[in-house]
Order: sequence, then structure tokens, then C-alpha cells
Amino acid sequence: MKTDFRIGSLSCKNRVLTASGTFGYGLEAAPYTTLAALGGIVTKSVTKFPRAGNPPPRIAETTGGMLNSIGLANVGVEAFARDKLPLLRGIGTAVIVNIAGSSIDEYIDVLERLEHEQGIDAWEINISCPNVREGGLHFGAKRETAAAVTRALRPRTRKPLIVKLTPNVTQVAEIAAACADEGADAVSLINTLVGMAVDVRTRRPRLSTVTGGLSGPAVKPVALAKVYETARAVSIPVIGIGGIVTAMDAIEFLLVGATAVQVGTSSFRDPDTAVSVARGMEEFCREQGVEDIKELVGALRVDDTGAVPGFIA
Amino acid sequence: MKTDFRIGSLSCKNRVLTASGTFGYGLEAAPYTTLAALGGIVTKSVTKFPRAGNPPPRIAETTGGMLNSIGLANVGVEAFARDKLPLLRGIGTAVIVNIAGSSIDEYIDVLERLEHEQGIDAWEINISCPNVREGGLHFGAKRETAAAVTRALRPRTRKPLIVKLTPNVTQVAEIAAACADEGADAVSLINTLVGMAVDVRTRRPRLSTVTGGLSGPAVKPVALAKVYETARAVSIPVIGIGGIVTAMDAIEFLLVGATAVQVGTSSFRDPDTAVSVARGMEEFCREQGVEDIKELVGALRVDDTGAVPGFIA
Amino acid sequence: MTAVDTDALVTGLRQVSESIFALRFRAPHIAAAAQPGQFVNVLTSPFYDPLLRRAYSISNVYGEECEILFAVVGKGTSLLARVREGDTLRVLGPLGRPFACEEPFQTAILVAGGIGIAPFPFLFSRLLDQGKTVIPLVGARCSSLIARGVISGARYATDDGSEGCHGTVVDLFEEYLSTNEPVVPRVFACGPNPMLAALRRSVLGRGIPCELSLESEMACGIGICQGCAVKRSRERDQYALVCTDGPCFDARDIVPLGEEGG
Amino acid sequence: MTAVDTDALVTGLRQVSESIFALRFRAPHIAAAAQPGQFVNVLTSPFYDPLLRRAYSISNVYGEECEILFAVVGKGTSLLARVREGDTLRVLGPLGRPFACEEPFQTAILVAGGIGIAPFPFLFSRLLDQGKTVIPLVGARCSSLIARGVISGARYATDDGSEGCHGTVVDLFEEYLSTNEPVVPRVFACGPNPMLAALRRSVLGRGIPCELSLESEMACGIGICQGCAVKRSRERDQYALVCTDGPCFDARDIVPLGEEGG
Ligand SMILES: Cc1cc2nc3c(=O)[nH]c(=O)nc-3n(C[C@H](O)[C@H](O)[C@H](O)COP(=O)(O)OP(=O)(O)OC[C@H]3O[C@@H](n4cnc5c(N)ncnc54)[C@H](O)[C@@H]3O)c2cc1C
Ligand SMILES: Cc1cc2nc3c(=O)[nH]c(=O)nc-3n(C[C@H](O)[C@H](O)[C@H](O)COP(=O)(O)OP(=O)(O)OC[C@H]3O[C@@H](n4cnc5c(N)ncnc54)[C@H](O)[C@@H]3O)c2cc1C
Ligand SMILES: Cc1cc2nc3c(=O)[nH]c(=O)nc-3n(C[C@H](O)[C@H](O)[C@H](O)COP(=O)(O)O)c2cc1C
Ligand SMILES: Cc1cc2nc3c(=O)[nH]c(=O)nc-3n(C[C@H](O)[C@H](O)[C@H](O)COP(=O)(O)O)c2cc1C
Ligand code: FES
Ligand code: FES
Repeated sequence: MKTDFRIGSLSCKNRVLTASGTFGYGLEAAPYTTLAALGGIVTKSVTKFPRAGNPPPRIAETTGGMLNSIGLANVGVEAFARDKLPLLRGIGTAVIVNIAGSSIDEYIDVLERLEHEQGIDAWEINISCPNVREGGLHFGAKRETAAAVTRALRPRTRKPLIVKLTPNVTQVAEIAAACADEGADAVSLINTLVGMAVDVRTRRPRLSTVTGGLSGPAVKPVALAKVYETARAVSIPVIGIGGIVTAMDAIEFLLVGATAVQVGTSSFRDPDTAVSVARGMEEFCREQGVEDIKELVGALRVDDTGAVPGFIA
Repeated sequence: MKTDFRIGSLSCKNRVLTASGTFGYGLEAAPYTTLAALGGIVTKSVTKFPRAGNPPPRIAETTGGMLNSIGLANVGVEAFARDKLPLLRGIGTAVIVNIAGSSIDEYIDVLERLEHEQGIDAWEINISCPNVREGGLHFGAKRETAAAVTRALRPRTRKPLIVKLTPNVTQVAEIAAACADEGADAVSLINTLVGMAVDVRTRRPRLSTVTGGLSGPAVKPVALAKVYETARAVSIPVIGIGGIVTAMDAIEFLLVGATAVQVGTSSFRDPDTAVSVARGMEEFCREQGVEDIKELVGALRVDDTGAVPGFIA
Repeated sequence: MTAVDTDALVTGLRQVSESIFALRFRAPHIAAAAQPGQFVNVLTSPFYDPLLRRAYSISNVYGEECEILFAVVGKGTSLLARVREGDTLRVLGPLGRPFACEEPFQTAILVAGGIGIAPFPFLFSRLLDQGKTVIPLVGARCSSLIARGVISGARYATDDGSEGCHGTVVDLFEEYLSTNEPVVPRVFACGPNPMLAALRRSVLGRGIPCELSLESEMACGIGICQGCAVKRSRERDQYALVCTDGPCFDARDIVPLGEEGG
Repeated sequence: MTAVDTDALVTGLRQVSESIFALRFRAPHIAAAAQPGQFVNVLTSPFYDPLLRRAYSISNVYGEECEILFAVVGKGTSLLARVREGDTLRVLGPLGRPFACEEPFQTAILVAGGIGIAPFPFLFSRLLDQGKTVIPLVGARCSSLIARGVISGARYATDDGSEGCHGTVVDLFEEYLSTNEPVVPRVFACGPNPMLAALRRSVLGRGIPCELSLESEMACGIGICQGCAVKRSRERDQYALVCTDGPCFDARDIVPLGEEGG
């Protein structure tokens, strides 16, 4: 059975990747899973300078999900190139480096520092970081800024460029289209939803940063709707992320139009999740007589039921 | 202990209302709860003409939440005035009529038809309906259209006007501010998040309308963040809605700035939820020596922790 | 006659087939008010996954106790299968419109598909009490999935032929009709939607009065969510609510989900 | 020495105080590799509420079996309290940095607050094996909340004075120091953050070496989420991870959450 896919020069043996920030730099979970059985690994966001991250508490469990405000804690691009990347070479799966920055120059600096390093198969650009010029509004919150990041990076790399979109916008498909127009090879979504939680006894927010990012099974319905919206609006591949725990969850994303998926929060529950999702998808295809998993991509059956779309209450 | 609050001429004995569409027209749940112990009842959205609603399936359970696409099934304003409203008079709690429409004229027609009926304490305006003029984009999706609905209704009523906001936007506070500028007496939020779910065996969406509205505990973190954002941006009262099951959930909303709350999906799990939330809030206040529940509104303690706000990953 | 939401004491749980359990609980008010075909709405978890209650037909009443039959298929039922005697279970009921079984017919045919057998032990004994003749026809995928000891004198159909007639319970129903004298029976049916759709075609074609007990997605069970709509057959684009207008309907009045045209 | 994620067979559950349970499970690899102060990460529900695993100190090891002690306070622990012998439990461990207990000190004082007693039965027997003198000091809110039969020779402090010394376990600790000869002991402590903060001030002021076992919110337990940060005391705005750099830390190295300044 065919399970692999390609996005430009990126070639993955199956359609399940680990999501940025939820699988460390790739090696930490090695004792509990089979890295070589993954479609690929997306690294924690790498920034120009090391970042210690936010003060605790950084996470709070919520119903079916969790809030995080890690604060892009990472070793910085130099230490990444020196200490982390060498370990990732030869683990037998695709390596996608996720880049974050608070100015366009920072994105460029990280990408240029790594462009000629061995062992990087593609970039994922995290545009859910506050744009310091725009006073804290995320790059991903507006068509113009999302396009600007893409435009700045496109000519500087020959590797596939995947732009990772935030769901905290009115029309994500518009932003995806702007990135596609600027030459993005793919988009991935969703990053976390802005959320918060309060400890009623202390009357304090449960995260040091007050608000944080919501992820996990609770957000899956939102993620599916955003991926569906995006996949119908752009012709580049869409990578689906959000609340995937089982192979059936991943197949939902494929059916609504995702070419591949990423597993995030579930790896915290069980570091072998991504691999078991990949295996379960194969099994499902075998059962259903699907010979190439590609057949599932966008295969949602939508009839005209006479329903008035948009009337959602 | 003081638990009541007022918004203009609307006076409620406590801060817990039932949310539109989740408590019928108010009487259906009477055998299972004590209506007179509610702060108020918000009716199912009433439209100009009767609506049969969408074809089944109309609901799908998801992790910690549910999707619905009821399609604003309701008896229409005439039958509402004739059959439902008389039963609501004298149940001993405030009655807030929720109005929906797909053109501004429809909102006006419903409001004007009911303005002089006895027994209505306030309006809640559901602007999460597709605006037929704008080709299906919700009235609530843009500042301009949200303001236009508010502007059209404001001079036509002496009752408090609560505008109910959709969370499916980049900056809900902006839209709230526009409504406040046009004379809204309060805003309520959140309405449901756009979401979807797929049956992988049939490859069909689990709702007849493909996408629907997500509600329930899963969305509480998003609702809290949106209420917090809004309460800091406007000076009119904010009513918090989204995923409330317990008194502690409701108190979280008060702490982030909500004057009152609405209980939605949880009433399906237990029709006595809203009343038990109200009772639990009282008990909490007694325990904590709070004499007027108002003391909790906006009482969130936020320190400067040195965290970089906005960096949410 | 109104329903109550009550903490019911679990008095027994026994397995009646490979995947079906019978759960008994003490709920005097529900037991006293229940009619065959009605259901209860059960909270399966104190937490929020699964979030909503699950509906179960009242499969029998013993004094102050009620019994439900459930097939373990997902989250809610896997939790119910772990309930222990002495636990309490939050149960709301009895809910919905019961089977119309008081009318003056002489022979009733019960047609059950899979876990659709659930409402029939109760209906069966009620009909026997009324002195009626009752023919229970029970379908299952295979022999090991047939609930044992819940209804007597049943004839079986299995998809794989491992017990009784080889075929669906609707095949068995039609075979029964063709080999028995043509008195007009009253049919009561419960099972998956495709089975009900097939049976509906069969009885409507023959002019046999029939009541169907329907399932649908439900959020509340008491008429406040409007989630459980089923198409009415006589008015275009009009809906009935399974929880309050049903779950038992005259087969002529509604179109089970999945039946085209109608 | 690496941890494993395994389906452990539950071999016993017993209540050791009003709200504390001892749960035993068979996990040969974990039992063989475990060191005092390490923890396991337990999946408490097959569904998604609660979503994340819960961390529990390994409170003792018996051959191929491990024991954990837990206080029933919320979702995960109320599910664990319903586990039965013969069930399987998904357990990942042993995780984290153990107590540094091999060093050449002679007297150890164990300071436990509430459920912070959990890691000490294991540490206690390890230290006795090494021929050391061990003084267990145990604090609880009241007598009925003290875990019984898990550690011998303990002295108690209760907030309400219902057993032992009336006060906190840190008061008891300071009283112990003041009434006993001034050999420099090694202190091992586990409990709520405010207690650890108070104890830390007490030992640092006196120059007594001390290891603290910390708790924090955790999502993964294995270093892939960075959620379990705790402030390092020596570098400004730098963090250690409780799950991999801890949970046992030299008291000089970190600042428990809630301790101001530091
Ligand atoms: C009026 C009424 C009476 C009922 N009586 C009984 C009864 O007597 N006995 C009984 O066992 N059940 C009965 N049901 C069904 C019951 O309410 C639950 O839906 C069922 O027990 C499954 O619950 P679960 O939580 O185990 O499964 P879930 O976790 O909800 O779902 C498990 C799996 O089953 C499938 N599934 C379940 N429900 C649906 C659905 N509605 N549509 C599509 N797929 C679905 C899905 O594929 C899913 O993977 C009745 C339902 C209604 C509305
Ligand atoms: C390294 C480590 C070792 C641990 N060892 C043990 C042990 O041996 N025994 C033991 O019982 N527990 C131990 N814990 C705590 C344990 O992991 C769970 O947090 C605890 O059992 C509560 O889980 P729950 O699901 O029952 O409660 P939850 O449902 O998660 O919470 C219940 C209530 O407890 C309170 N609460 C729980 N955790 C926190 C928190 N972190 N911050 C603020 N409030 C909180 C909240 O008020 C909440 O209402 C350890 C934690 C760590 C990190
Ligand atoms: C603890 C945590 C840290 C994360 N860090 C990053 C990050 O550094 N960069 C990024 O692009 N996304 C980050 N994410 C977002 C995830 O990659 C993913 O988009 C999101 O969690 C939704 O997927 P899930 O529901 O499967 O977790 C992080 C998520 C979590 C939970
Ligand atoms: C089944 C259902 C029907 C709803 N119908 C309406 C409606 O008619 N008008 C409206 O303004 N909101 C409607 N809502 C939204 C709720 O009032 C509420 O804003 C939302 O569900 C979030 O709150 P909750 O998480 O407590 O349910 C509906 C929600 C549900 C679940
Ligand atoms: S299930 Fe809610 S109206 Fe029928
Ligand atoms: S709990 Fe995830 S890194 Fe420590």
C-alpha cells in the first residue's frame, strides 16, 4: 500500500508528522517510540537567540485539552545547529525545522544560518509570534504580514516552505491564499487557539502569561473546519493539525482535504501516538481496500441536503 | 448576600441566565429545575417567520463538547407572541428574548412586533446569522455590520439591548466596541465556534450542514479569553457564555470581567445546571466572605511576571 | 406521569450476549410511570468526555426497579459496563412517547434488530397481560450477539446463518407473513435505521399498521435542544423530535434517516 | 536504566488514610530500575477528560511490583481510586532525577507534608539498608489525613493539633533541630510548594544540605513539552525542568513556585 507523499523535495514515508513544540528536538522521545516509523519530525520553534521561555506556570489542563505558554523556550539557532541537528541526521525520517521570530529579519537570519546545513528537509514557518513592529499583533493575524514573511523567505531557500497558520482569525483561507500567492509550498494549521483559565481560589490566571494556546482533542472540530475551509481555497497542500489522537482522527483531516497531519498534544499523553496513528491509518486503508492513502485526501462526501449553510445555531 | 444585578431596566435576582437555544422557550425544563431560581431565561432565537430548521443529523458529540446545526428552528415571531410568551409571564424570572434575522429589516420586524408585548425584560441580538446582503458572512463577523444592526435597533426600543457576539473573528473586542458605540447596553459572548466532524466510515460530515457550532466545556478557555479581551475594551457590561458547568466555571468568567453568565450546553446534560451554578456561586461567596457577588467582577489578580505576553507557544 | 431526574441505585449488571449487558437500578418513580417504548437518559461519566447523557429504552420493570439493555460500542457503554452494584447512576425518565399498544388488535409482531431488542421485554409482557398473541422476531449479526434470556419464544435471523433463518430480520418478517394466515397484525419494530427503513417499506406496501422506535443523535432528551429531528413524511421539510414526539412513531408519519425519497 | 511505557497489572489497592490510597501494580522493568525520588506517569482514563497523565512518586518497590500513594483530590485520582485488581494501567517510568542518597552522610531527616509522604517509604528503606539513621517527620492537616502503615517511627505534626505537634511540619523540623545534638543532617523534603519554600529558607539559613522533591504542572513527564519549568536560583530568568532535571533538586539550585525573591 502507498502511504508516502511529497511536497516539492520533501519526501515523507507516511502522512504523520510530529507537531512543533510537542516532540522536543526529536530525540527525547526515542526510548518510547520508533522514530524511523514517523513520516517526519517538526522541531520545536528555533529562534535567532536562545530563549529561556516564560515563568511558570506554563501549562494548565482544561476539558479535553491544555493551555500552554511555553514562551518559545529553545536553545537558539547556533546551539540548534551545533548540538541538536547532528543528532537528527540519520534517524531515518524527514526533518522539518520550525522557525519563529519577532521581526522579519529574525526569520531570515535563522533560515540563512541553517539553509546550508545537512539534514534539513523543509521549513515550517511559525507566524503566530507577535510582530514587534505591529505592536504585538501576530504576523499570522493579517494577510499582509503573513504574505510579507513568506515573500521575504521564499527567495532565500530552495527547500519547501510550509507556512503554519494561526486559527485566531476571521478567515484563515484568505491568509492561506496570500501565502500561496507568495510562493509557499504548503500551509499547516492549526496552531493553538487563544484561551485562558483562572484559579478561582487565588483569583489568578492559571498561566503566568494570563492567556495561552489551547490544543488537544477539544480543538479538533475547530481545526477540521479551518482545514476544510483552507483546502477548498488554495491549491497547495494543506497539513492538518489539532487534537489528533487516533488514526480515525487523522483520516478525518485527510477527508476534509489535508495531505498530511501532525500530532501534537497527544504525544504528551503517549509519545508513541504519532507512530500508532500512522499504523492505524494503514490498517484502515487495508480494511477499506484503499491502495494509496492519497485516495482519502479531500474524499469527503457532501450532498446537497437542502440545509442552509452558515446558519449554525 | 447580594447576588442581583441590573443592566438598565433589566433586573435579575442572580447572575446566571440560560443561554439561547439551550433551554427551549423556558417551560420545557420546568419539571426538572426551579425556574424562579434562575437569574433569567434567554429564549431560543426568534425569527420573523417560522423555521423548521436543518435536516438531521443536527448534532454531533465531540471531546468535551458538541457541534450543532439546528438551523434556528423556531416557531416564528407570531406564534412566539401568541403561544410561548404568555407562558413565560409570571414564572418569576427575567425574560430576555433573543432575536435573529438574515437582513436588518428582519431584526427590526421581530423587535417591533414584540416591543409592546408584556413580559419581555430585554433583547439579546444574535448577530451570528448570515447576512444575505453580504453573501453569507455573519453580521457579527465585521465591525461595520455589527454596528449597523445595533444602530438600526437602538432607537426602536426602550428595553436593554444585549448584542451577542460571535467568537469566530480576529478581534472580538473591536466588534464589541463598535456595538457599544452604537448604544448597545451590554454584549454577550461567546456564541459557538465554527467546527466540524466527519464519519470516517461513510466519509460524510457528521452534520447535514457540514460545519456547525461548537459549544460545551471544550470551548471554555476560548470563551474566557474572549470575555477577558472584551471586558477590558468596553465599559458596558459583558455577559460571559461558553462551557459553564459548575459554579467555579461561572466565577472564572466573573473574575475576568463578566457581569453575569449564561449556561448553555450543560443544561442538556442536566436541566438543573443553571440553578445549581447560581446556588454554588452563593455558597462560594459565603465561604470566601464575599458580601456582594459584584466584588468578583473583574477581580482577576494579574502580576507582572516578566512574561512576554502574546508569545503563546 | 412526568419524568424525574434521580440518583438510582444500581442493583445488578449481567452480561446477556457477547456484547450486551442488562443493567438494573432502583428508581421507584420511573418504574411506576414507565410505559413500554419509553426511555431513560443516563449520565455515564462525572467528567466531560463523554459529555452528554445516553438514551436507553426501558427494557423491563420489576417492582421499583428498571432494567436497560445496552450493547458495548463506545465511550458511554464501556463506562456503563464497569458500573457496580451499589453505585448510583444519574437517570432521567421515563421519557418520550411510548408504543401505542392499548388498541384493539389481536396479534403483535415484534421486530428487533441487534440491540433494538431493548424495548421489547417490557412491551412483550404488557401485551401478554392484555391477552394478546405476540410473535417476537429477533435479528442479529451472528448467534453470539443474540441477547439471551430477555424474551421468550423468539424466532431468530442471523446475517451469517449461525442461528435461525439466514438473513435479516426483515426477511424473517416477510417469510413469517407469507407462511402464516393473513390476519392483519400490529407490528412494533426497533433497530438500526436501515432496518427500520426496509421494514417500513415492507409494512406500508402491505397496509400493515406499524410502530417504529427510532434512534437519533440526542443532546437533551427533553425537547430543549431540537437536535433529534426526524423528517415527517406528510409535510415537506417539517420535522418531528425523536425525544418528545417519539421515540415511537406510526411508521406512516416519519422517514427514518437514510431512507431516500420517503 | 531507561524508562518504559508499559501495561501494568494492578495487584492491590488499599486505603491508608481518609483520602489516601496505596496502589500496587506489577511492572518488572520499572521496579528493577526505580530509584527513590523517581516517579511514574500514569494514564488515568482511556478517554480525554482528564487528558494528561498524572505523575506519582514511586513510594515503594516489592520485587517486580511498585506501589504509589495518592490523595483523592480531583479527576485523575477519583478514577484511580476505582481501579480494581486485575485491571491494567498504562504506566511510564521510572522518570526523573532521584534523591541523591548515596553520599556519605549519617543522619537523614525526611520532611513530608501531606501527600508529600509518597516518595519516602522507598527512600526510608534504602537509607536503612545503607545503615543510616533516618528521622521521618510527617505533617498533615489533621490526624485522619495521616497515611498509616507506610513509614515507621515517624513523628507527626498536624495543623489542628489532633495528633503530634500542633503546627506545620517545618515547625516540627525546627523544633527537632533545636532539641537534638547539632550533627549536620541531610534533609529530604516533599510536600506542597509553600511548605518547601518555608523549609528551604530554614535549611539554607542553617547551611544544612537539603534535597527537595518538587511538583509542578506537567504535560509529558519526559522533557518534550517544556511545561514543567521551575526557576533556577543562580541564574536570572533561567529554568530547570521538573521532569528531567528534577523532581529532586538541591535546595540551593531552584526556587519553588510561590517563593518570592529567591
Ligand atoms: C431513544 C433512544 C433509545 C436508545 N436505546 C438504546 C438501548 O436500549 N440500548 C442501547 O444499547 N442503545 C440505545 N440507544 C443508543 C444509545 O443512546 C447510545 O447512542 C449508544 O449506547 C452508544 O453510546 P456509546 O457512548 O457507547 O457510544 P459512542 O462513544 O457515542 O459511539 C461509539 C461508536 O458507535 C457509533 N455510533 C454510536 N451512536 C451513533 C450514532 N447515533 N450515529 C452514528 N454512529 C454512532 C460510532 O461509530 C461510534 O464510533 C438509544 C438511543 C436513543 C436515541
Ligand atoms: C513529580 C510529581 C510527583 C507527584 N507525586 C504524587 C504522589 O506521589 N501522590 C499524589 O497524590 N500526587 C502526586 N503528584 C500530583 C499528581 O500528579 C496529580 O497532580 C494529583 O494526583 C492531582 O490529580 P487529579 O487528577 O486527581 O486532580 P485534578 O483534577 O488535576 O485537580 C484537582 C484539584 O486539585 C487541585 N490541583 C491539583 N493539581 C494542582 C496543581 N498542580 N496546581 C494547583 N492546583 C492543583 C486543583 O485545585 C483541582 O481542583 C505528583 C506530581 C508531580 C509533578
Ligand atoms: C506545549 C506546546 C508547545 C508548542 N510549541 C510550538 C512551537 O514552538 N511552535 C509552533 O509552531 N507550534 C507550537 N505548538 C503548537 C503545536 O505544534 C500544534 O500546532 C497545536 O498544539 C495543535 O495541535 P494538537 O492539538 O495536536 O496539540 C505547541 C503546542 C504545545 C501544546
Ligand atoms: C443546540 C444549540 C442551539 C443554540 N441555539 C442558539 C440560538 O438559537 N441563538 C443563539 O444566539 N445562540 C444559540 N446557541 C449558542 C448558545 O446560546 C451559547 O452561546 C453557546 O452554546 C456557548 O455556550 P455553552 O458552551 O454553554 O453551550 C445554541 C447552542 C446550542 C448548543
Ligand atoms: S434530544 Fe434535545 S430536543 Fe430531542
Ligand atoms: S513535563 Fe513536559 S517537559 Fe517536563
